[in-house]
Amino acid sequence: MKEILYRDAINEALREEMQRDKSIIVMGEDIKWSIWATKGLVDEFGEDRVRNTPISELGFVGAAVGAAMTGTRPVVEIMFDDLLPICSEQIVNQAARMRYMFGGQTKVPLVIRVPGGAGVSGAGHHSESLEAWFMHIPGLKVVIPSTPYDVKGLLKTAIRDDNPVIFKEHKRLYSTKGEIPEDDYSIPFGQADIKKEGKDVTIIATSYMVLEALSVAETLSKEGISVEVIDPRTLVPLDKKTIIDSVKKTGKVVIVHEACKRCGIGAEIAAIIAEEAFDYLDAPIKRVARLDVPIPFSRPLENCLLPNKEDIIKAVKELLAIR
Amino acid sequence: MKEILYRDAINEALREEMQRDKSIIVMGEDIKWSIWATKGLVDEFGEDRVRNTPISELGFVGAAVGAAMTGTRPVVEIMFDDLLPICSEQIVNQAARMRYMFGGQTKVPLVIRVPGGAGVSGAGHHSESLEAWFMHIPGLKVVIPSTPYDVKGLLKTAIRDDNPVIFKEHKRLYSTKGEIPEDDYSIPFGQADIKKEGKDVTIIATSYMVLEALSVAETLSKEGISVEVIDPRTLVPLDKKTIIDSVKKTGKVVIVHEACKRCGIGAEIAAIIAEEAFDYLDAPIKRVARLDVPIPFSRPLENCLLPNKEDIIKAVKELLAIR
Amino acid sequence: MNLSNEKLIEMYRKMLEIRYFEEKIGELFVLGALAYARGFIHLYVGEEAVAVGVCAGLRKEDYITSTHRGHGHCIAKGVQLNNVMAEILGKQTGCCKGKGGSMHIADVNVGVLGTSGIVGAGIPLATGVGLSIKLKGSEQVCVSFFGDAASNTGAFHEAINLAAVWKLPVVFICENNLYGITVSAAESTSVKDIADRSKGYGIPGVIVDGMDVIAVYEAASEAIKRAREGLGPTLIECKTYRYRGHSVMEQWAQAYRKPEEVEEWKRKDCILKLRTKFIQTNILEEEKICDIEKEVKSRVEEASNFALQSPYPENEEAIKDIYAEVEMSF
Amino acid sequence: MNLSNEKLIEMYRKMLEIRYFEEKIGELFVLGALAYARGFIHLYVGEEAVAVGVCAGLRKEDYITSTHRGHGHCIAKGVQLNNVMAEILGKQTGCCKGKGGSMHIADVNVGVLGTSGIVGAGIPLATGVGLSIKLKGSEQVCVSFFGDAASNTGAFHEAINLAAVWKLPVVFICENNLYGITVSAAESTSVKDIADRSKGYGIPGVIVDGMDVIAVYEAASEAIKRAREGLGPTLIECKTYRYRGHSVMEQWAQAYRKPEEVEEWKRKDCILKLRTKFIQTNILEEEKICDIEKEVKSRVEEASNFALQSPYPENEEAIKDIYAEVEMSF
Ligand SMILES: Cc1ncc(C[n+]2csc(CCOP(=O)(O)OP(=O)(O)O)c2C)c(N)n1
Ligand SMILES: Cc1ncc(C[n+]2csc(CCOP(=O)(O)OP(=O)(O)O)c2C)c(N)n1
Ligand SMILES: [Mg+2]
Ligand SMILES: [Mg+2]
Repeated sequence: MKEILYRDAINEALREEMQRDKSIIVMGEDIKWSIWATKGLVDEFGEDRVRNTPISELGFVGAAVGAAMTGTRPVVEIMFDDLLPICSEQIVNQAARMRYMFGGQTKVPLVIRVPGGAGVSGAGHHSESLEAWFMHIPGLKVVIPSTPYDVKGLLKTAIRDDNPVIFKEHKRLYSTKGEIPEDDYSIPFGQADIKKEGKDVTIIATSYMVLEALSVAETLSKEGISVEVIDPRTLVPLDKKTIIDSVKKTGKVVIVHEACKRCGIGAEIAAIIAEEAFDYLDAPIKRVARLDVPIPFSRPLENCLLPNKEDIIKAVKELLAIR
Repeated sequence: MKEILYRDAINEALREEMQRDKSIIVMGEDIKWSIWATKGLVDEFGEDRVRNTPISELGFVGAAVGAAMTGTRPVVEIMFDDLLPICSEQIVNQAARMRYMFGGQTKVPLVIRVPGGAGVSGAGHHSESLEAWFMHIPGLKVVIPSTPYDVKGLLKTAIRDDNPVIFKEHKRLYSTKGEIPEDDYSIPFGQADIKKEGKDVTIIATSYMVLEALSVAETLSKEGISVEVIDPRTLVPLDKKTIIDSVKKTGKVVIVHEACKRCGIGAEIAAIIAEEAFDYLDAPIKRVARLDVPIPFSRPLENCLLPNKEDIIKAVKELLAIR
Repeated sequence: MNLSNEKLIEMYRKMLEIRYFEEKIGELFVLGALAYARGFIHLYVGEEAVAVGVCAGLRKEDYITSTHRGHGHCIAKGVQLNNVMAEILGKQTGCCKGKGGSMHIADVNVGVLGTSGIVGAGIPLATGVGLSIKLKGSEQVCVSFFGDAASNTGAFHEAINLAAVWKLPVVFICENNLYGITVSAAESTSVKDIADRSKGYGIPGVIVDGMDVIAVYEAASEAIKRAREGLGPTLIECKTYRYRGHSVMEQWAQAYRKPEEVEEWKRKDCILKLRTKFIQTNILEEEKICDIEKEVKSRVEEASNFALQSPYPENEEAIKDIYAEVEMSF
Repeated sequence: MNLSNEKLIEMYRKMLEIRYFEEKIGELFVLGALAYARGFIHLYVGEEAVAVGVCAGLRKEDYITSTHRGHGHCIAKGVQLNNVMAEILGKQTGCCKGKGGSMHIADVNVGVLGTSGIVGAGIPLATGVGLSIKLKGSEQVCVSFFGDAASNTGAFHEAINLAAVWKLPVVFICENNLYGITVSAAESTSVKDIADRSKGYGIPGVIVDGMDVIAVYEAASEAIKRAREGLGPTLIECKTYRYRGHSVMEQWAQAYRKPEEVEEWKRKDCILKLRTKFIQTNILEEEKICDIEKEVKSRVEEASNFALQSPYPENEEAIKDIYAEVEMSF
């Protein structure tokens, strides 16, 4: 095992996969001289395989789809979630549906990496989390890793997958550290990770909120409250079994994500539980998420909107107070 | 009262509002010579106020936002939901957030009408229902009327509202008939309509599925099952109270919509109930929705994916079998 | 250019195939045999010279991306009539098993990467196909067909700029038939000749008579050659016209254009033009031409019968082909 | 053109205001006083002549839409330094109460409809503002500023086409500073002179030296006049350069461009150029110029103090201004 930054784990996955398979290319805005996830790739793989694009998200994502249909395996970077609406036409109408519409004739091995998220004073145009949109669209897979280990292993799987994958990174995770194996590994889609076992309450959290949930779990353990923290890691496919098994054990669920609450991915998870594990629930399902408000620039205001540890603790305690 | 087609009710609302307020304009692709909702408007209001646009959904929706910020009240038609991704950048990043980002300096009185939906052999690019996307975005209002009465009354309210409104019509509703008053009326946002009272099970349905739910309610009443059918009519703002009151009465809920199940608006409604009315539930919350699959062209296949009366009946009966 | 008589006759045959095929679809629609298809079918009648002239310059391994008005492109590029017809009728024997329909016909074996229900969407795809070709270093090219109204989409602009910057082997074919549904080019497009938009991308822009299959062939062939030689994309605008309504729904009512205008264009008919040339230059005598016409007509009839008699897909098809099997290569 | 000395001096003062203002922001960032702002602040240093030259031709009731690099546009159009500075610092006294920050500065009272975090997004907005003006029949115009890289967005294409077709009173000002972040125009933009893209829209395209405030003023004034007279939009490309990094985060490391290139452009500095002219043509003597410089410097210092001393907004602001009160007019 070795310690690595989240962003360097992405870089390693890209590098190792590009070494393995020549049909993989990387493209996006300002990726050539980037000092982040795509750092140094152009030096190793050259300008043909590491391409800066014009500011044409619809055009170059569309081009990536066309390339993916014809033997190339593009890994595209979209700088932040707020730009996804610009290219969503090609993602939704083309990449996601093409194989189906054409009766299985084509495949679209395309990864769209998006380092999104709030909490960086990005204000109204650089703070979004739109994974719910893409979870709603059949034909896509949606991945949302919270640790260096997960991000490397899942990015490898995403790149090897023959379907379009929305790969949600988080700006605030880029400088977090974690252990990964020295050797090659990958993580299958559809396997949630129990980040911490517990028996009183289940917290289901994604992305940066996994870190917050784990910190809450530690705080609460000192008060004798045993929290289980589950990170679904992939939203499509979703590992319902791990989630439901945990509900069976605890009977109490708090779902935490940074995206807006209304119609967020927490809604889907809550609905699944209310539909498929109703009998095991002994309290309402709580969601802790961003208030349904745009993100303001001023940090004190932004802090008011994003879910935080106190909100999570409050939700857990409310559940425990029941019965 | 008079009988009117859904599409003519839209036409009446547009016409009456345009007569009332000169700042209202209508724009979209092929609306001038349309024989549907915008029929004849150009003759009455002229080419300045009834504008055909180029095939530039991003550009003309953006222009509508700019116009709305500066004293015009545009009502834009987007031909079907599948085109919303093309202009979603301007809807999401600009129209929805502008007022907030600018500290309340601006308002964006903009209506985006979208005659969407499946069941018309529109295949993979002309069949979508994307209301969930817009319900996820703070700053928008989302309206989804199922009857001629509702569509006219709600469109008037939408046009008079000073905020951006996504107004979801349905192609299959265009030729349905219903009664409306002769006189001017409007329907406030945030008031669900109990389309049929009942006491055994609550069906919450939207758009075309309201008709299916009502038909199911009638069928089941013959078997002695009393179904309450609620149409939220506006998703943002959502009338939680009417929904929860019904849950208190029946304890059993089936949510029905035509959009994909995963992360659809049914997820949000289920999550709200599981969070705020948990104690009144005596069975799992069922969702009846489209399978998470793109829409195929061939009608027999399309029929396999869309929710229908049998699916709804099955869900109701499963709930009643419980306990 | 050296167009052999055989090639010319082949092009004539293709144009006829498309013409009769489209007329057949129109008939079937009226008869109600397309009951399931509603209005989302757009006929190519009148514009045959464009698809045929362009595709005559392509090889089997070359690619095209197409539009909502794409039957002609598919036929010209070599998709079997039977499978196109069956697809439009939503049958299991269609090239996409009936899942695509008229607006989503693909046949990757002959390089047809799909008709499309989203105007403009095929243009970026073509740019990406060009990228694959360039990366592979093969000699293929990709042609993207689109309408005049599509040239007002952001997709057009972004995709052509990208293809130009990366010097990709793509040929952009704008079929300027003067209207997007009921909206005239004058009402929606700020420039008279769409070929002029090439100046914004530093690539050649060519205007060609889209009613003349030979002219189209020549212009396209030159652009295709440029593309194969690594000299980058070309924008070709073909001035053409659709004889019928925008879709099968709108066969007769066309309040937005004058009957005289339609008649004027019909006098320039591409099939008539080539037919007259055949006779005047003794390439083919009238009788032979009639034979061809009869033969093609019966091929189309056959395709129609094939499609009508084919079964609808089984229900289980509805949930197949959503995801490709994951192909782990380690 | 008839540019009075007073006007010229006023333009000089505005350029200085912007220059000093931006340098102050750079300083505050280094000092950590912008701790909250992270990297999303883009300085206009070097490009002042564009904002000032254009806005000098506008009236108070005219509108502008701006970009991520928009402080200069706001100041040139007349937003108070204090409120711009406070907004960038996220303070309650900012023009958007701190909710917008550098990338969302608006002041509708002087026609500033917002800087923007989405490249290209302001261009369609400007077209729409032009539509409102045309419908009202007023004499206003709307200017849209955007960068060279923004000219590769679909928004650019769709918005200019629409403005051209509808002959709207909009002036499109492209600030070609040769780069979009680290990507050179050569790497991303298929045409050397972005003004050439005007040919795709049938509107005038003008290239102007963006380091010469007088040249910018003249070109812009003509386009503004055209717009006011109902003759439709113009595309003006200003050749300019940013002296600093793309954002405050990237002040020094600029691997993608050579120091000599930067130095060469600095020799053409717009402020220096006007200053030299003042002295050479006896419009203003050196001493007077120094007085102005001192005065502006202290104005900027004042703004900085104002912003630093202003409070952050109260928490309850976080949930205000989401929806406008519904104004039922019946
Ligand atoms: C992006 C998009 N906008 C609108 C439509 C609806 N629509 C279908 S065809 C069409 C007109 C297309 O005109 P053109 O590109 O000139 O092709 P033509 O039909 O004339 O061959 C429109 C507006 C669509 N399918 N896609
Ligand atoms: C649509 C969009 N894509 C990407 C970005 C990220 N981004 C911010 S500024 C910028 C470069 C803009 O270049 P240009 O338009 O030339 O303006 P300049 O910064 O040179 O003034 C990019 C890519 C963005 N904000 N919006
Ligand atoms: Mg056309
Ligand atoms: Mg630039």
